[in-house]
Amino acid sequence: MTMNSQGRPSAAGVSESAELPTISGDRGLDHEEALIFELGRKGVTGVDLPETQIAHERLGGLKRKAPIGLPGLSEPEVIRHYVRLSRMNYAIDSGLYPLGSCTMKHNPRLNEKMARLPGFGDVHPLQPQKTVQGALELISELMRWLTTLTGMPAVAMSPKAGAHGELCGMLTIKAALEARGENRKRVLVPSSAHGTNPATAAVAGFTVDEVPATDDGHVDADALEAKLGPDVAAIMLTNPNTCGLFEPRIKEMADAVHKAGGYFYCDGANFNAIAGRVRPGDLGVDAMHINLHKTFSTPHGGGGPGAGPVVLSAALAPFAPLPLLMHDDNGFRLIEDEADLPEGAKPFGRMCAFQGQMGMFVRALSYMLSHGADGIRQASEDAVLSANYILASLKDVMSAPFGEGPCMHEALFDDTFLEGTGVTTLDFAKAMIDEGYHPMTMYFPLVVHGAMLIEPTESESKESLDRFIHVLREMALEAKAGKTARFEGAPRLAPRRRLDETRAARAPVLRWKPKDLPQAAE
Amino acid sequence: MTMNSQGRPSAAGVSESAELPTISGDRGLDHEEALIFELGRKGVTGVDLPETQIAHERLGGLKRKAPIGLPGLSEPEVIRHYVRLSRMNYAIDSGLYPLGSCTMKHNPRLNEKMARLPGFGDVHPLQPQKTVQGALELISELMRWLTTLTGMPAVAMSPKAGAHGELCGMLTIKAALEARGENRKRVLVPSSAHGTNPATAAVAGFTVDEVPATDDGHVDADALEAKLGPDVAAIMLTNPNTCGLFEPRIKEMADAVHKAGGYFYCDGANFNAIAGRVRPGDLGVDAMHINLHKTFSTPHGGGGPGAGPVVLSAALAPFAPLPLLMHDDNGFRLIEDEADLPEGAKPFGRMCAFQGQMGMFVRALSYMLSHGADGIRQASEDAVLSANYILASLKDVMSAPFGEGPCMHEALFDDTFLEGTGVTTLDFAKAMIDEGYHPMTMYFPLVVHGAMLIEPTESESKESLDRFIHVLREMALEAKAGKTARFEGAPRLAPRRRLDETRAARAPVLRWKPKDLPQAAE
Amino acid sequence: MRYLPLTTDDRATMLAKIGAHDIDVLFRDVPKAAVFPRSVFDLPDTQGELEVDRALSRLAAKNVSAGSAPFFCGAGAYKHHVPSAVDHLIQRSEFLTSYTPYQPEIAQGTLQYLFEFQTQVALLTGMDVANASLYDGSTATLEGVLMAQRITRRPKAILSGGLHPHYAETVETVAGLSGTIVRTPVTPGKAEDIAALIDDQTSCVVVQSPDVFGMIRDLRPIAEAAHAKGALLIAVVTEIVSLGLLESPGAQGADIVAAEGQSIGVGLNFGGPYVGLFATREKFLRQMPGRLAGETVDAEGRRGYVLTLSTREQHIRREKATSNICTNSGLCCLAFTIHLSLLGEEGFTRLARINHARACALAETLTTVKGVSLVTPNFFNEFTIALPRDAASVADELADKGIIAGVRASRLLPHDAAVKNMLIVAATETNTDADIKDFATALAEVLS
Amino acid sequence: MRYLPLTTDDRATMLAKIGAHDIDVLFRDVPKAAVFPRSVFDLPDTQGELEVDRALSRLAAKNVSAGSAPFFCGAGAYKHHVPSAVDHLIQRSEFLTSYTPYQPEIAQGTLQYLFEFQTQVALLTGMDVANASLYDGSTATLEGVLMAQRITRRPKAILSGGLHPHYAETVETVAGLSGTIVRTPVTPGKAEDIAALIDDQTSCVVVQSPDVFGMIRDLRPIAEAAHAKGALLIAVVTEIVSLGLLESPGAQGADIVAAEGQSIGVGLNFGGPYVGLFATREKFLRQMPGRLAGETVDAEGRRGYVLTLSTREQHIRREKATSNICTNSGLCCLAFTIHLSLLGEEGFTRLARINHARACALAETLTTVKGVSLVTPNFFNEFTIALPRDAASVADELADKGIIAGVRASRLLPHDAAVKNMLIVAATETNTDADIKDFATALAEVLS
Ligand SMILES: Cc1ncc(COP(=O)(O)O)c(C=O)c1O
Ligand SMILES: Cc1ncc(COP(=O)(O)O)c(C=O)c1O
Repeated sequence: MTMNSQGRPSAAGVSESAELPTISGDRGLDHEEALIFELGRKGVTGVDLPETQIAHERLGGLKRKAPIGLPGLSEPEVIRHYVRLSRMNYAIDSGLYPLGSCTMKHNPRLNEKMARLPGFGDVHPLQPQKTVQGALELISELMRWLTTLTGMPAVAMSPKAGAHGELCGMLTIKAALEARGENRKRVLVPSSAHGTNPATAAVAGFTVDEVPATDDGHVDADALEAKLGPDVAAIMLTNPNTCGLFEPRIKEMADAVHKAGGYFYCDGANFNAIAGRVRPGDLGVDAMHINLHKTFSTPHGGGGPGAGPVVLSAALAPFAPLPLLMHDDNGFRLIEDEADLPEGAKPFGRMCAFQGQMGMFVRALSYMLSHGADGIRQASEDAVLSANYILASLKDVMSAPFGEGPCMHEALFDDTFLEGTGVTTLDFAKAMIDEGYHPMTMYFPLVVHGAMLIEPTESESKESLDRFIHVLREMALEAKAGKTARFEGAPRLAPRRRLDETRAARAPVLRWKPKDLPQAAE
Repeated sequence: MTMNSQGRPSAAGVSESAELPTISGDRGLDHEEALIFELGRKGVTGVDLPETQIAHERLGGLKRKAPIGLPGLSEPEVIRHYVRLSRMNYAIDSGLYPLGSCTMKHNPRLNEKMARLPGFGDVHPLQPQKTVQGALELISELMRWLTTLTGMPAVAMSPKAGAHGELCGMLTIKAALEARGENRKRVLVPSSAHGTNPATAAVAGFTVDEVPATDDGHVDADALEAKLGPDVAAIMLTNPNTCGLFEPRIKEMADAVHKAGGYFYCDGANFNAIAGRVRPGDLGVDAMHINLHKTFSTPHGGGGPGAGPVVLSAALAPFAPLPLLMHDDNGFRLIEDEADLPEGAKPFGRMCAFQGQMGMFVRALSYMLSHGADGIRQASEDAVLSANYILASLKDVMSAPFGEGPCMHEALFDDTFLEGTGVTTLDFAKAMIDEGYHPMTMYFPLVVHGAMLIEPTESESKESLDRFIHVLREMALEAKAGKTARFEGAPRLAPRRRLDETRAARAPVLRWKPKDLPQAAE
Repeated sequence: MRYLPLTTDDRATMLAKIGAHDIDVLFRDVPKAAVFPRSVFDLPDTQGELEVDRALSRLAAKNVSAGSAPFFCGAGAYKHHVPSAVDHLIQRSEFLTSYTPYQPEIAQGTLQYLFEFQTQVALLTGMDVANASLYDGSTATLEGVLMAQRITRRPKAILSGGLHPHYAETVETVAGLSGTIVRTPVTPGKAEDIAALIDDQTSCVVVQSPDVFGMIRDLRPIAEAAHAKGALLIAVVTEIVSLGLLESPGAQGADIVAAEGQSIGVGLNFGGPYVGLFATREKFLRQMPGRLAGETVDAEGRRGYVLTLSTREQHIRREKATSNICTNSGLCCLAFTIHLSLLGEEGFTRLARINHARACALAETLTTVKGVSLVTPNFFNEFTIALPRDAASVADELADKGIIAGVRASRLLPHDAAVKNMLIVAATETNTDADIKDFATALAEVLS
Repeated sequence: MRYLPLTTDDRATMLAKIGAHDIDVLFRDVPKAAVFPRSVFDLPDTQGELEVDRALSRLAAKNVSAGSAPFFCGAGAYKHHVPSAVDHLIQRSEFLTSYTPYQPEIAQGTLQYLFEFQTQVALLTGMDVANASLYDGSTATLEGVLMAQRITRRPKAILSGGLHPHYAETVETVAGLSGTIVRTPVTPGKAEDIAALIDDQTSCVVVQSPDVFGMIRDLRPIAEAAHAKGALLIAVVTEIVSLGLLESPGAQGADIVAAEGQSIGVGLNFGGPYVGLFATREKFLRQMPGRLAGETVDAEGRRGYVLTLSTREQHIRREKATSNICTNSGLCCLAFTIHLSLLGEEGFTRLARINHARACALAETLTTVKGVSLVTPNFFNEFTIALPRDAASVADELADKGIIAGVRASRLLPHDAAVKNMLIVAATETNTDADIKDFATALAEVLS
């Protein structure tokens, strides 16, 4: 019976062999939940709409013939479905979320409220521009914050996430090179880089040349400089880098690439370590995306949406894509077309329809106004302080490959301390789930074996950090002492135990299909 | 260590003896949570307000001397605290909530949105009336719906919940009697009545005379009629009654009390069975409160707020309390004072400050407009149908004391079927928690031994009812078969096991006190 | 209908299982005369969200919301800024759509916040214990008087003339049934001599501070006088924010505190729902009305919370209960406790100082207008001014100029000719300097 | 600062534990020249909620929101009513504040809704598989072209002139780097002859239906022509509601469908965030860009979901990935899938019919205005009208009269003199009869 285990053998309760399985398969407040396609049925809807007669359809003979196959559910069922699903998720709002590189900081509710003001949430991208002056002013104000905080003269607002910002930046570089009549193809990317960096370089039509890391977790500046040449379009560095370290030779590398006629693209995913303290413009950066969904707290929303505005140096600014935002006596104006360009502008094209992630812009500006310049600086300092506190508190029991120096906003560990214990990085991370924590980022960056990258962010209290440290210390000590029970097959206390990813990839089931239709209950 | 067990011995993990306790005390997505007083500290706040200098304080020498003692928490901590607490609660949105007498139906989110429109949520009760005409019009429209649905000529809107409505109704009756120069003291209340009925009668200065129930779950009409006399002010009946039955002799009892010079107060808590099908006015009712938080779906909110408007017969209408709402050429007007009264009005006084639960009025009207008269009728029918379906599906394995006839919107069972099993009503109910269900109402009404009152409401799909029935059947069969394991000490799978209520009452701890202050972590 | 999950087929199957050929069979006990056809209702049928949203938004748009104008109404309800986290959190399904926590094992969320709420209320008021809320400040005051009558077994209650008239009327309506209610005459801005009225039949004295005119009252001499005669002092607070700056009623000798908690977390709502705060001394605990959350342990010794001392309540004690209240202000308690948790000591006391500062600035500015004088020398965030003519018409004319100027005293005390020209004016953190200036300018215009 | 939990004491204790005497020590690797003092910023300091709320509300109030006026803009973004349950649910903390579901054991909520979302998209488009979203319709179209180039190893892509110009520009910008992009000339209201342009270097043909002018295009002959030459047909849909009434692209032979999902659940948002829908045939699965949720079982055999086939993605494949996308439109997928779950088959098809009916009514009404003619004979909920003069000025004058009349074609095609007088007009379930009447009346006035 019950829909909860349709199509699959139910094993509710099996996880706790000493216990009686429940009849329902549910367990207290933890409900199993079937797919909407298994729950729905004909003749029900969660939206009341009148039946309409259309005297003369104008569909050009292309009227749909077959039903779509969508399930029918009433509103109460829909609400319950998603509430139950939500309860299977971990979230910042329920606990520390130390995913390195992801900046899972507090998402203020004020920002949600502001983004929903009808004057922002309910305006159309192509309304007459005189009816959206407030929206344009908001974007302009956000641009001011972004350029001021980064010390860069310009910013392209349309990119929809970090990777999209990378693409925008690399295309700007491409356009600048073309304007110089050069067709440089090679882009230097450190081995520690996030996957989007090489992927983006490839999409933009560049070839990727990998730069190794030094033993202390930095980009090998010497190797990088050695690779520079007349075919190098750009270097793509992350700073602070993905090992959580500030690149001490950053300025030197910037100068070198400039000298070699290339540009410096900086991955700004880790801006949260330095916002308000360091201006990338002062480091020689030519282009850098800013993940508003990291540093400026627009919610990650289970995977998106984000926004990735790209700040640009004076050399690159003219090549920023359309649309451009201008201000003159008549107010704000979007320049959407080549014909209309201001002096000197040579946009490389367009990144997407319309003018960017307005919903995220509102949230980010709300965050900035709330923090103020002082608060942003304090937030960065607290983020760095918290990561160093974790590093200092754990480095004796876990292994920190670059553990001596201070780190930036994330603390990197490797799996040396687990050597010979039989416990893997994965086991260790999954055991954290049982302890009520989301695991840290695992196996990234690739330059470190069994990497565990912990980014606490500035949103945790010291008490919360202390509890986290205590749990991780005890876990590490247990593992080393050969007490591996809690690691084997962990998690045991989550809504699911480890999932079979191989099976998922081998014979992919990527959608529900009618053949899985449930038998009628009872 | 950890705050989760401060002041109390921690027993995390002990519940599943076969399992390793976690280090943190948390278990996967289930976090323990300390009190705000244990979490908070000095020097932190979740609200940024400027420090203000006041040149000349005008506090009459009564400035506070000592600190209040409130804990300081940042916004992220506050959010996490309440999100974690919420996750320890059962809710309509997460499952079937069959609490008899409580009408735990779907709470549409549209209603929440409407109540938050600034024109309703952000208006002051004493603004100039010309600036709140829309609010008054809304109340007037809701009054029209309530009087139309009940077939009563008038309604008093200010009562703040069911019990407050009862009081309003009984005071109206008192005023009507006084206007007749009578000082009747006795009120007849059935033994099956909800506790608020006798309690209200007492607050209103009446004495309560209990009327027994018949063996088939009705008010003993003969006994009631025998008790009538010149000192009887009113009868207070619930219809449909608390056994979930429509009183077949209701009209007869109404006529009898009227003949004896008394009034008929009807507890309208169960209006959800008959709204749109039966008008209480046609049954001889003189006053009836309507729990907007039951029939008209304003959320129960963990115990309130509610709203209990009282519909009144022509005989009682003149005595309705202040304020009154009038409409004339100048628009809507609140009459707040005796001096201003319309012809014939003799209000008995005032129930509370201002004019009632506007927030609930908006939600209730939103519900009514959404359903429409046809939808309200259908909802009542579905509520009754669902209860009867449960009754029909369970009466062979559980015991239904009045099981043969149809019931109204709730199905009543007693503990006969558990006799000799060693399982009590309480055990049975608590075992439902492990199955993912909120228990039904237990031990009410008092006229039935070990009562279990199940009200599914119209908000459940047939599939949901079938699953519920299946689980209850299996449980009943197991209990009868002597398989009592799941009942002993249930619940085992909830955030807490059974709580020691005796201890709570014997040495009451009703607030946190500084002496419980936690030791610093680690 | 979008809220109803049963299909026509489901209904037929279910009827078949029940053995009823028709839904009417289930309603067979309804007297024939009372079964009425659908057509007698003069009410519309089902409407979609869009239509309902339009209809209600149209009504909402006919009101002037507090946030849309310079706004100065108080007199028992105050416009404060509520942080957005509050409304987000109280809408969590598990809070919004749960019932009274009768099953504590799956209601620890509600029970713990009630326990925290009770603690906060006790701290603010300076009392030993607080309950899990009553309907609002007015009914809390009534319950206080009824409780005092029970404790002292005396019939008389003395209500200060500074008590909000709606509160006084609420008390009179119910507590007047079995007892005598004496309302002292009042001169706005002055403290009446209550002590003289207290006798050995007096159960309690009810004093509001700041009073309905905004005047801060010294409770200490009244507490002393009451206690000397064996009577209780019930302190009433309609602006709970005042306790961030003023001595608590507990510290001034109150035996019972009845307060309105609307200012923190709840919002204006045109008068309701609000949240009644109720606190008292430990020794009176068992006479307290309303629900109480208490700490205990579960079968495994883990700390947990339950509703307790329910032998005071109607569902156990029926006609002998301490009150008939059942449903209370649950979700408003939650809003209150979240807002107060956000504020904390620092935020709450700052908020109070800002409110006082705003009111001082407003008083100074308004009294520069010719013909306007300050009636209440001391106040927190609300005061009364005397105008050169009928306050009703002045407020009306100001409303036409887009200023919601306060509450005319005559609306609350229509029979008191002495207050005819008086306007009760409140200022909070939501009032800007511009608001204050606009008010003064408009007032000068109206009075010139 | 309200969002920062560390106290000054905490900071000192933590620094001590770290062994740093000052926070600056932790930033020691920053080149001295790049450390700048606080004072160089010309930016304000911390502000409270009330102040921020005021500042942003002031900006918001300067815009005319779609719900506040008769509103007829479409051209890639549509005003629809989103049920209130949607916004309530997507704000659940567990959805809003969670990351990409990389830890499936504690992200089943996200994974299951993505699986359901993928199924819904596949059903709507009539395709085998869909991914877990891309940024928006325009980038989905670009990804489609890149994918077709990968599959066919051919450089050329033919873009129908009816493709939204922003989409075409987005494709040109990136896919033009390594390939040739041919945009066919367009006459609004007519189908261009694409078949003739397809050759053996053609990777794909991209056709939008309804096209940017609202015209419904018959994809079948184009599919046939493309397939005959070994090219793929990429169908683009900017108004997903149209699929409630129109034959799916899958049924018409499309190989890839790229669509904008904004109409369902998401809202206008001045252009973003939106949600890119992307579906294709099973055989192209491994060339698909973006995340995919797939079904599997856990260690106890219970059904569960994971992100799968990630060997296509950048974090594994790096420069050889099928796309560089990482963050996608997660929460907008959720909004989409909830709204569509609420609608169901009945609601969604009804919604489509209402939209078409409204547009038909609008077209009939507007064409009664003198000088106005209908350009697009067939359409779903959007069509193009020709005006007797420059559409830009007409739209502008209508805006002054409070009517947001649609999108002038010249805004999208500034170089095409032929469309200068054309206005693209959309109608949805949110437009009332009164809106339509007001529009026609105002238009008649403006043109007279
Ligand atoms: C270092 C780094 N670079 C780039 C990205 C890509 O950003 P997005 O996911 O916003 O596209 C990420 C995010 O995961 C990242 O951590
Ligand atoms: C039958 C009955 N009467 C009266 C009441 C009291 O209503 P309220 O809780 O709204 O005061 C209730 C609610 O619990 C009830 O079930």
